[in-house]
Amino acid sequence: MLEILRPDGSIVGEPPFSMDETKRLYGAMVSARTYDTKGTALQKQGRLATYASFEGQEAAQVGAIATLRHDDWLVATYRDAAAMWMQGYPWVNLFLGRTGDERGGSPPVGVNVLPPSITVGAHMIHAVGLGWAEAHQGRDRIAMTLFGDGATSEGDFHEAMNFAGVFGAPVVFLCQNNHYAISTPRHRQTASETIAQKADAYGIPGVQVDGNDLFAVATAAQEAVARARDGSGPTLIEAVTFRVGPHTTADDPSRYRDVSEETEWRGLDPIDRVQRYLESLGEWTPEWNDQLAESAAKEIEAAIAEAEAFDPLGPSEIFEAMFETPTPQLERQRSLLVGEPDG
Amino acid sequence: MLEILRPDGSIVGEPPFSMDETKRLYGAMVSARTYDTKGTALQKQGRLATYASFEGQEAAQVGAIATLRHDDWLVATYRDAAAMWMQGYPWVNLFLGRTGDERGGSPPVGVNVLPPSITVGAHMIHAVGLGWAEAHQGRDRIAMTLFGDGATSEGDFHEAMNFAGVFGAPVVFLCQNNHYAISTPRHRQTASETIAQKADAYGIPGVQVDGNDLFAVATAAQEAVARARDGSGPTLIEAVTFRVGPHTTADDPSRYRDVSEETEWRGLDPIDRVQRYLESLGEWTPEWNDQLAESAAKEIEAAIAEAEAFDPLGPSEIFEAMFETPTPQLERQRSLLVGEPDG
Amino acid sequence: MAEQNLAQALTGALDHVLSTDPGTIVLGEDVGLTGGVFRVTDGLQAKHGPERVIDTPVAESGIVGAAFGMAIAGLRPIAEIQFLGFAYPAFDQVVSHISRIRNRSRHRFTAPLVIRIPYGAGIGAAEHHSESTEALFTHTPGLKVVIPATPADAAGLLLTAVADPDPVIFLEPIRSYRRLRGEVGDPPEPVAFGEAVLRQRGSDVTIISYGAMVPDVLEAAAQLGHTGTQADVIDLRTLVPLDIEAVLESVARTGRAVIVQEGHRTCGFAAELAASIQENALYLLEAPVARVTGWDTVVPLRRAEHHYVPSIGRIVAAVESTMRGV
Amino acid sequence: MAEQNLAQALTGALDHVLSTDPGTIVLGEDVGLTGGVFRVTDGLQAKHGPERVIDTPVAESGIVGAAFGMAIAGLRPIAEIQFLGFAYPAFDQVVSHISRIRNRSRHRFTAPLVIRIPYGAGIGAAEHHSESTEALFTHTPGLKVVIPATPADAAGLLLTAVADPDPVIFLEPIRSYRRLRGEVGDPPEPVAFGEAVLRQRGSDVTIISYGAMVPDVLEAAAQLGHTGTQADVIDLRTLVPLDIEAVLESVARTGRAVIVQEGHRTCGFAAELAASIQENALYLLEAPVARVTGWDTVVPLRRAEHHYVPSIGRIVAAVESTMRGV
Ligand SMILES: Cc1ncc(C[n+]2csc(CCOP(=O)(O)OP(=O)(O)O)c2C)c(N)n1
Ligand SMILES: Cc1ncc(C[n+]2csc(CCOP(=O)(O)OP(=O)(O)O)c2C)c(N)n1
Ligand SMILES: [Mg+2]
Ligand SMILES: [Mg+2]
Repeated sequence: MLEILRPDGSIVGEPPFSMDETKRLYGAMVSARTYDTKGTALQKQGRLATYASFEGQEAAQVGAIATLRHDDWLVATYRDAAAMWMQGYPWVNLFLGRTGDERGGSPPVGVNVLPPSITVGAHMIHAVGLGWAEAHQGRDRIAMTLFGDGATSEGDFHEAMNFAGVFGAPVVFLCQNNHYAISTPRHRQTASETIAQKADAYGIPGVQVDGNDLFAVATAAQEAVARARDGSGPTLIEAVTFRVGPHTTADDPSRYRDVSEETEWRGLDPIDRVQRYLESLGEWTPEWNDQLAESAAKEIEAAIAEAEAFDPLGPSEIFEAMFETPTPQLERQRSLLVGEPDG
Repeated sequence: MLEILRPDGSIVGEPPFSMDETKRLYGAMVSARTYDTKGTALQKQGRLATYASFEGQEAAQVGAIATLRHDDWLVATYRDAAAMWMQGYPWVNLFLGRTGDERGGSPPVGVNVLPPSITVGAHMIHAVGLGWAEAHQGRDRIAMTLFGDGATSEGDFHEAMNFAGVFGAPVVFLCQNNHYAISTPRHRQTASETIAQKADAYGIPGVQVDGNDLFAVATAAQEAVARARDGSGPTLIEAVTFRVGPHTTADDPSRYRDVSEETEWRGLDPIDRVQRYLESLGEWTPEWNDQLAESAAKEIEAAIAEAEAFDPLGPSEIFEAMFETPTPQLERQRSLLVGEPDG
Repeated sequence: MAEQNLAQALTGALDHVLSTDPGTIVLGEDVGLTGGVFRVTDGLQAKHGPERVIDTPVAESGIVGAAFGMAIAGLRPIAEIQFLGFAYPAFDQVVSHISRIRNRSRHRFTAPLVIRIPYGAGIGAAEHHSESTEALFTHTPGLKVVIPATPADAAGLLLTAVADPDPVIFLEPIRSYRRLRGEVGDPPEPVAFGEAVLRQRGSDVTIISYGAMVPDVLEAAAQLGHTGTQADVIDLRTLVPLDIEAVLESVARTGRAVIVQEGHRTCGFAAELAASIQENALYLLEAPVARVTGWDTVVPLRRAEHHYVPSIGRIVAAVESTMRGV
Repeated sequence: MAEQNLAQALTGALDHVLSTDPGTIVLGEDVGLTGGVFRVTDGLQAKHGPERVIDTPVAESGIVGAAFGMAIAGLRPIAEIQFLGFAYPAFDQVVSHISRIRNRSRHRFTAPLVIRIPYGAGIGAAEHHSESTEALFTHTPGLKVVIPATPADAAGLLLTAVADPDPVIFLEPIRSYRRLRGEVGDPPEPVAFGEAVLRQRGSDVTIISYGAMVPDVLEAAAQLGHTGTQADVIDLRTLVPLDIEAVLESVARTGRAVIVQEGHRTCGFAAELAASIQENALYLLEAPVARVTGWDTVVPLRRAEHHYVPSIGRIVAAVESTMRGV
């Protein structure tokens, strides 16, 4: 398992980022944590549908995306808001989606990030198609896809990995092994010792990294991105991390695991770790941190306000995006619903 | 790759069978080849629907099944008639199925062999369920499933292997890597070097054997069956062989491969190999061979006659096996078709 | 008899079958330790053990395909899929194998199993959590399709499903899980397949529905009653087999039919019913058979899903125009 | 204009789009080297190269899921599934993602792709090779569903499908591939979606069908003509969008409708048509709308499949009883 930044903030090997970049990514993780905390809080107030916290997984998401180019594709899940935001998906869209509004799925043009995948497993092959099509069209954009340990059990994971292997698609598969799929622990998900080793079944390189280690994740991702970009094909990265919160706000982890497990992993928090590292180099102060937290909070509050200012979709609008041009049948149904005379 | 019986008939290591058993299995391969040749011939006469020859794969099928107990489960494909027959599925059912008659799918009670799988990939998980249920009920029957190299690309292969690994199901996965899935060569099916290595992704032992070597296949299968039977879980065996004929009688291999490939593999014929071995020990004579061929031909002819004596299913009968008791809707449809007054 | 909500009624029925039939097993994602996302299997693993209430990997095709093998080998698997929107990865197993093995083997091998699936909108969940695509199953020969509306029916139909010699798709109305309460026997009384029930008697119009829509249909019928339109309300309970006799008997009395279904309109079950009613009773109809359905759209997310699910207002309006003969 | 069979017409149309639109690619099992199981893609890989006519591993979900990603990234994939019975493993990709990405992203991302699938019985093939389950797709919002009956329509509708901004399920009638010949333009003339065609004009009864059944319907109509019953024969060509106007216009003239569909009866497309016709034209009907369909059985194997597919005799009988008002 690749490790660079140890829990105590010390370093083995080479950090993949300059100090400026490291500090920027620390800030990003703080923003992500702010969003995440807010997400859980808003759900409790009934302002969001169920919310899936990624607390503890910030390094995996931020570290991986930091290695992408702004126009690369990202195909990720309901738990990957930090990653999506890093790749350009606005907080407002993320909030809007969680209020239960389809317009959350429509990021600005130029942001090559698909709306979050709610079904587990189906989306990895989409990344294969995206990357493949880019290469086919002579572009060097690559695709990264994020998924959980549970997703590796779905047949579509297998088909995606196999296609990527056969066609040498420029894709980075990043599995956040957060040890649980809802209540099912990693060792009941598959009998393979690691998830990384599954890559071998597809003739693809696989690497396991400490997923709470910003530098380890980024180092592995950098290499994988470079391979993809230069036409050397796909890579599977297993980032070993932990979902310290519940599966979603509807979940009660005490039904299936001991709180001590959570406590232990909280001790390995990915943000604290970077803080210790920066602090040891004199690059972290409480004031700077407060500043980051404050500006993150502002940004997040603004995004919430913007999202909540959207009027809900009206009855006509639910028919509008099924096709580029609604069929006569849909037009008729729309008329029935809004009470207009039938065309 | 495990090899015991070399193409020239010489032996490395220990044959897994007594001489009597070896001769019995030689006879079985002769019978299977007789059936296979007849299948292609009958199809050409229009007496069977498309036929899928297994020529060249007799050792893989006969060798594997020879290690099963008569009441073990077998779940195999359209190309595995030799295996199914070895496990008790009558020739007459196999022929009947190929004439296009559902009753081919109904082997005698006591024969624990499912009708051949026509869809590629879906059936392996059935074997997992079967084996799992046997263990659950405290019985020591195991399940074996046969499939091709192409089938390993389907998502269901992955889910089956993964379930077997997680639940330690008593299943033997036997992949006949015959180098082609219709026109697609093995190396375009997956980028993994071997199929056997895919087992590692599921924490399962995987072994590659010379699939044209009766003894190698049986040795690996014996071990896998023993593991399954004693509760040690599943095994994946890759039997490396070759489909020397067309995919089915509707296929024309000259569109996608050089005939030299076929010729080369014909030189590695699995039956010839056992013949050479037996001959070298003075156990094979042309007279004995003729006797085997003749009695096989008789048996096969009788099965054909029996199959062809079945009257086709009548209009009423197509409604009869959808449920134990047809629904009123089906009864009404039956009446409509046969012109009886509507009940 | 105890007053229970629909989820509790199901838990009780599952506990009953697990207790009385050693061949039954429950399997699915998170059904064991945590008792399922809707807690329908709550406590069953603790009571019956992890060999009989089995937490599986996240793989719907695997769950259903393994259940198929288990059923052939003599068990009675009760598989759970977490939401109907996650059943599609298992669709091939259901359509190509589970529904067909009896015919393929001419009764020699059979797959008596139950697939329990929560369905329907109304809880403001994420995409894929609000499907009503029962028509995909009713269009597939060889499956029984059951959709209970009340706690007693949920329990009683589940017992019948588990005892049935053929595969049963058992769709559970999500928004009724906790909303509806009712008396449930202990043990529950089995409810036969293919027997619709008249939930309200009236002579002016026949309203036909099932599952999650039934409470709303009854509410609409009550409102209509106040304005003088008395409706027969039929709850089908099972779509396959279908009690078309009950429907035709009622339509013969009322001359009018309105079908209420949450699923998409085109080729939904309401289309089948409308087609069948006019086939059998055209000359008795005093108005076209009306359909009140979900639309041919994705079920909208939380903020707009009420535009999709047939509202009481839409049901009332459809009945009123049927009364006017249009 | 050249006389071609339906398979050749499709090959020509594919060649045309590959030649004129560099964004198009063809992918599927055995589509390249060997030209597909029905040789519809014959010669295309040799001409357009293995990067544009791609042989894939045996994995339907992978094919369709990859095509989805490709379409989003700007290509126009034309995926082939070998038989409709092998499309179910890809069902989740189609239902959960392909049909929905436009709505999910409010037009921001779209999946303009075509999935070509041979369908229907009549060649005595093995199980799973004879499906007519188009209703599974017509019940799924967000998909266009196209089923050509003639060589010219096959080519013309395929051009339109490839140009369409939304995903199209393109079902090809297996038993017409080589049986039917007809004039096809070079290049083929595009055929618009949502425009049914009147294949025969008559005033006594409207027969509605599509795809593989059309030749048999025309034969039945010819037989009926000899005995004095003149039928309007409507070939729908696309089920989504549906040209219901053409159907209603004809039924308004004839007062009688018979729908012929090979798919299973319950919740088939004929149910939708029957429901729609009586909704819109009840008071014009002089007889119940009749359905002639495949049954709610697995399509029987070779020796008995003729019991399943609507025969000319069954079509004629249904029209005759419709003429008698029953
Ligand atoms: C196809 C499908 N099946 C089931 C679900 C229900 N479900 C939602 S999240 C989840 C667990 C996924 O676990 P994992 O892949 O490890 O991701 P994590 O939630 O841990 O990030 C399940 C089973 C789903 N969304 N999609
Ligand atoms: C789900 C599915 N997809 C496609 C097919 C069509 N098909 C039949 S056999 C075959 C190739 C299978 O190759 P392999 O698994 O290697 O078995 P082999 O034919 O070589 O024995 C294909 C693609 C099918 N039967 N089922
Ligand atoms: Mg996880
Ligand atoms: Mg093969």
